[in-house]
Amino acid sequence: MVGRLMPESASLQAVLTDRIFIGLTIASALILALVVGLLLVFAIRFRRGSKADRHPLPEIVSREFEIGWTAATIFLFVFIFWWAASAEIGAYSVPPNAIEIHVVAKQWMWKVQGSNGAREINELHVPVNAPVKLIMTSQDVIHSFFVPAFRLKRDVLPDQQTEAWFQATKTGTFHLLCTEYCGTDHARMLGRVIVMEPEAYARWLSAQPEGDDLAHQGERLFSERGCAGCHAPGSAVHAPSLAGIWERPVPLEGGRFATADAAYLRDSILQPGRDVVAGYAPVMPSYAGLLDDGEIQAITAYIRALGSEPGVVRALGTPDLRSNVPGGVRERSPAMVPGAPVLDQPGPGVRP
Amino acid sequence: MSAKSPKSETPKSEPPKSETPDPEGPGIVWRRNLPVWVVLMALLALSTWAAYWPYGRIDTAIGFGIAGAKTALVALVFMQLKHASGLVRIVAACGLFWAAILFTLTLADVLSRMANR
Amino acid sequence: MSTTAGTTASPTGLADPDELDLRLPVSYLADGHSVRSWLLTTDHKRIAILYAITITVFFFIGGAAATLVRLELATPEADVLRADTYNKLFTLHGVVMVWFFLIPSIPNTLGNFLVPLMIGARDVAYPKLNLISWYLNLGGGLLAVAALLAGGVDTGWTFYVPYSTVFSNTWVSLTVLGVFTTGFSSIATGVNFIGTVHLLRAPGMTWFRLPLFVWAMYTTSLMFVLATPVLAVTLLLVFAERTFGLPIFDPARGGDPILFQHLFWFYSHPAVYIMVLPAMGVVSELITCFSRRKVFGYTFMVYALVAIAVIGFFTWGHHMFTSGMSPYAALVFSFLSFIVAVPSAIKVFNWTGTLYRGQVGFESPMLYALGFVGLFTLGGLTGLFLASIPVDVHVQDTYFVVAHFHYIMVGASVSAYFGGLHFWWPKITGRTYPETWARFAAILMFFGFNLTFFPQFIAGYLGMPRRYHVYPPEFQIWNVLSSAGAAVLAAAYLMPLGYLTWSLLFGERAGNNPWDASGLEWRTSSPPPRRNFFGSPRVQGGPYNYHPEGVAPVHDQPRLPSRGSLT
Amino acid sequence: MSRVEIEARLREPWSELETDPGTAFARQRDGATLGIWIFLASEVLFFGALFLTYTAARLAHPEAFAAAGRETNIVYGTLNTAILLTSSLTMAVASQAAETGLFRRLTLRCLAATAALGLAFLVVKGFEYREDIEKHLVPGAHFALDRGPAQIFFAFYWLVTVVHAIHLSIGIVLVVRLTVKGWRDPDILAENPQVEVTALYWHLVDLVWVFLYPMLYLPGRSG
Repeated sequence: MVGRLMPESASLQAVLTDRIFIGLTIASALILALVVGLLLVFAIRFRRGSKADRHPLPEIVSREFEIGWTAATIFLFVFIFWWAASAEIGAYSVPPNAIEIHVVAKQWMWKVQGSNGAREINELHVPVNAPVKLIMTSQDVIHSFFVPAFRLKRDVLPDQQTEAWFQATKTGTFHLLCTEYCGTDHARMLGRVIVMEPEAYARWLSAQPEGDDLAHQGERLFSERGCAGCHAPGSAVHAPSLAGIWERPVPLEGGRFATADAAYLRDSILQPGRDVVAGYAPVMPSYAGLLDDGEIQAITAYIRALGSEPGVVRALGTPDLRSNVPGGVRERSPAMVPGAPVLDQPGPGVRP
Repeated sequence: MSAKSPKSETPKSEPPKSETPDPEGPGIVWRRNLPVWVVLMALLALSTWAAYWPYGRIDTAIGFGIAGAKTALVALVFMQLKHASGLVRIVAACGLFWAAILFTLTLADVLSRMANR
Repeated sequence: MSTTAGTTASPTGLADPDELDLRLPVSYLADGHSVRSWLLTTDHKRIAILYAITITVFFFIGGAAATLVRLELATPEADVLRADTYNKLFTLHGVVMVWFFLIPSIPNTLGNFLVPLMIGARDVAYPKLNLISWYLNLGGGLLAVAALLAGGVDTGWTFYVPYSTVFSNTWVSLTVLGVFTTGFSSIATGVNFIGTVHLLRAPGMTWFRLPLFVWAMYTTSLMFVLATPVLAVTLLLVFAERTFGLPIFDPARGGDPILFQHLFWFYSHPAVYIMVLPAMGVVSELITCFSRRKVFGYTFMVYALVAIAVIGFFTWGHHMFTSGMSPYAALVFSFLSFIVAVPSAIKVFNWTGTLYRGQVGFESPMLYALGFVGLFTLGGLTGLFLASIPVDVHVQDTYFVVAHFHYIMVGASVSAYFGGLHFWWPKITGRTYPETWARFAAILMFFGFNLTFFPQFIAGYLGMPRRYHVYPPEFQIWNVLSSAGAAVLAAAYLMPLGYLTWSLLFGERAGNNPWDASGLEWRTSSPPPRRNFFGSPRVQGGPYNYHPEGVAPVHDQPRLPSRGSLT
Repeated sequence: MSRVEIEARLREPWSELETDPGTAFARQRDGATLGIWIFLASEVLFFGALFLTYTAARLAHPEAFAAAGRETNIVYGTLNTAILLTSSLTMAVASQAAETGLFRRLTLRCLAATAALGLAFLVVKGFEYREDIEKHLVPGAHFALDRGPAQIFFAFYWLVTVVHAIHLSIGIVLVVRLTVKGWRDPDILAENPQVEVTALYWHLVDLVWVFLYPMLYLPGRSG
């Protein structure tokens, strides 16, 4: 009748978190037992009219007790802090070969897209024992990506990117829940994370509809939306070439430098006048409102796929793309990456 | 109210003052506050001028430094914090200290997030 | 006993009405019966009664919302309420219970009544400001009720941006205005208490002779004055963004929703200490009186109160570990959240130590106090879970957090409020209440509470998110237990309403000091006269001069005949 | 001072202190000073939180705030700062004069000057608002500058200047009230704690503007 008392432990982080949780539960149970026990013993032994010895405690004894349990409490709490903090710091950096999944949360649904192009709604297929990095953004309000079995939770912010990672250790289907209140159907914004054996995952992947992967999509958008008109190698317009600039410093007007990473590319797409490359006129039109975050992520993946070696001219249409994880991901802490992908439709008007 | 002798005596707590105004007249009050006002005006002019210097970030720092100096002047002299009771000075300090808590810990997050871009 | 200058020489510090055949002054309740005399009073005791009425009304509004929420959660599907109604109900429960019941509950009722009495003053330092505070609270309350009647608000009591500013089309602006107004009522009370404790203490009442209840009110006022303005600004920004379209937190135009969370939690974490510190003050009074002993380690208890009030301002980040805040700032906040738990632990050990070698009685106030210590310990310990980042990442925004803060706010703070209400009831109303009913209600409340909220810890760690009206079926067993507990708790809360009202009309008259307690408030008649004391009290000793051998407390003040009977 | 006057001037908690009127007056004055200073501490937090929103937004969008800062009219800003600093001078003189209880005419004249300077500030602010509206500096659909975050600067500009103007108007009402009372009853202002309370509140409103000036008018001037 009584369901399980502990949630399934299906990820590396789950084991760590459960260990701290159990440790804290035991410590708390002991302290609670001590306090409640003393309360009951004292209350009964020294109840009004009982014949227990009651002459007052010497002042010095009570002062030593005080210093004693104050120091003990401070030591215990700082120890628990160290234990929890070290577990947290250990889990900071994303393993380098993590599979990148782009998650876009929208009022009351999850849109998931793997870097290899597999698009899913409210579902996420991942291979077991493989680190998976989630790059998440929201199109409207704050949501929160919560998989209880993985002890994983990270808020998904509008117009900002947050990152999180997990490594599943058990196959099976696990709940995906939204845990930041996001409106009427917050309670129905559920999803499933399906962890599969590597072969089953590969078979599932190949069975996906021939939605090409992110970089190819980005390349198609690159020409459709007119970026190629200026930035393609053979174009007449004097615009900076985007081949081989990924993760490399770009000289800007006024002598500053900026690293051409995802955030820089997004800002340049949405606010071209912000960081103009040195030696070029700020003539690029702003794409704010014309490209949604999925498309911006696709174009970013395409530019990354153009590699980081300067001067390598990539003919359009045949970028050699490694099928699995494009480019090494720079060691980066799962901090939030402020940058502002724009809503695909103009923000709803102000309510009463 | 306790019964008091009907004769009204001047209840000034300090030694009873003579009725005639202080021989120096109101000058004493002006002599205490006017120079502070002059310094404040000078600081205002300085901060306006400093805004046009081409040193970038330092201008902002100078602008707010001068604002801080003006605040200190007004608080100490005009608001008579200099010879106010210790309690009042602690209350004023608490206001600043708690505002500092809010600023430091929030900016600790905001700045470390920006540094991690 | 030196006589005070100016008063007719009287052998005791306090004029003894019978000896000097002075006409016994009328009690504050009988000092004018017109509605005007109540609505325009500047008597701190009457304002306390006015506050008691408003918070009782709001307590039952919030309680009704809670019952409906628990009713809905008994089944995994939306059988009772639709999504929108449920969202509006839990928001109403949050807003009303936090701002219109819990925050004013002890400081503005028991505090207003007792602080001047306990320090031997005639009234608070700024009596008119005290009345303004009640009207601000009433105004804010009416605005919130207006928003409720107009259609309710569905943003949660936290008003998180951008849902509250851009996406919610419910009555957010009106509710925000209501809470904004009530905020100034808290600031007014804070200013009043700090002024009173600093300036109006009776001769001889030094800082370290103050009862711990007065210390609790003082430290709470510190937080009232320094935290509430930031809430006022946060709500003003939300109101400005919704009404005038000023893009302050609007992410589409470069705003940062996390900045809102910083501003909101900078107030709201001290707010949870505003709710629990007064309860600690009440419990210190109850435990010392009913175990007939001085409090264990008085100075440590005082420094613990001050430490909680000050360090409480540093720890708000633990509400935002998963919000995308920078992980380095998260570590800082995690460490500070562990440190703030230390003073609370010290207080729990000291309460337990006070029982040692005492004469422990089990009247209903003591049952509430013992319940407080137990439930506060569990609530405080689960706070450690939430301070450690990996565990908090898992349990944030789940029912584990809901259980944690209900253990502190309902288990600890509301029990202490009821304990204080029963303990000072004879002094406030001059009547005694039926003790057996009260004991039964206290015990029922303790078990009803645990049955309601302990299962939520388990559901929370299993991963059931908060603010869900439909949930995966595997959580149902815990929710059914919790809903059952809620029914018992509701019954336990209705009982005092019954027998306390009965005692108002038919309760037999109470003496000056029915509990033989040692506070200054017990040195005057029950209910006290408009001017609180007959003469001007002088204080010789510390606050809790009880003696365990069952001897009545040493009287540094002469005993006063209670009304009508010479005891 | 006659018994009637003592009755009138000593407020409730202080009138029952059973001490001689001298100490009762002193304690009433201490009560007033302590009370207003505690309220000023809460106001520091109130405006501190507003300044924090400005600081965080400016750190996130430095160039947008610089561009927006250039749009504000520095002449009006500087003039207003000068006006408020002068009003702080006249208020301080009025308060210190009233404290000595001797210079009745000086107190009245300075109070009137303070109120006049306060009104002057509001008038200059009105002109500035009119000019801002003409330059479409109001955040919304047809906002003048193209940069998104510049709207945040002006959102903050409008909000904080209006809140400050409200605080200033309350100050002006208080000063006018004192001036009228002082005009009618010759020695009501002598050693009256209300003058010091109003003065302290006025100085706070001035200090808020002292910080608003470098926030709203000085960014982005260095071209």
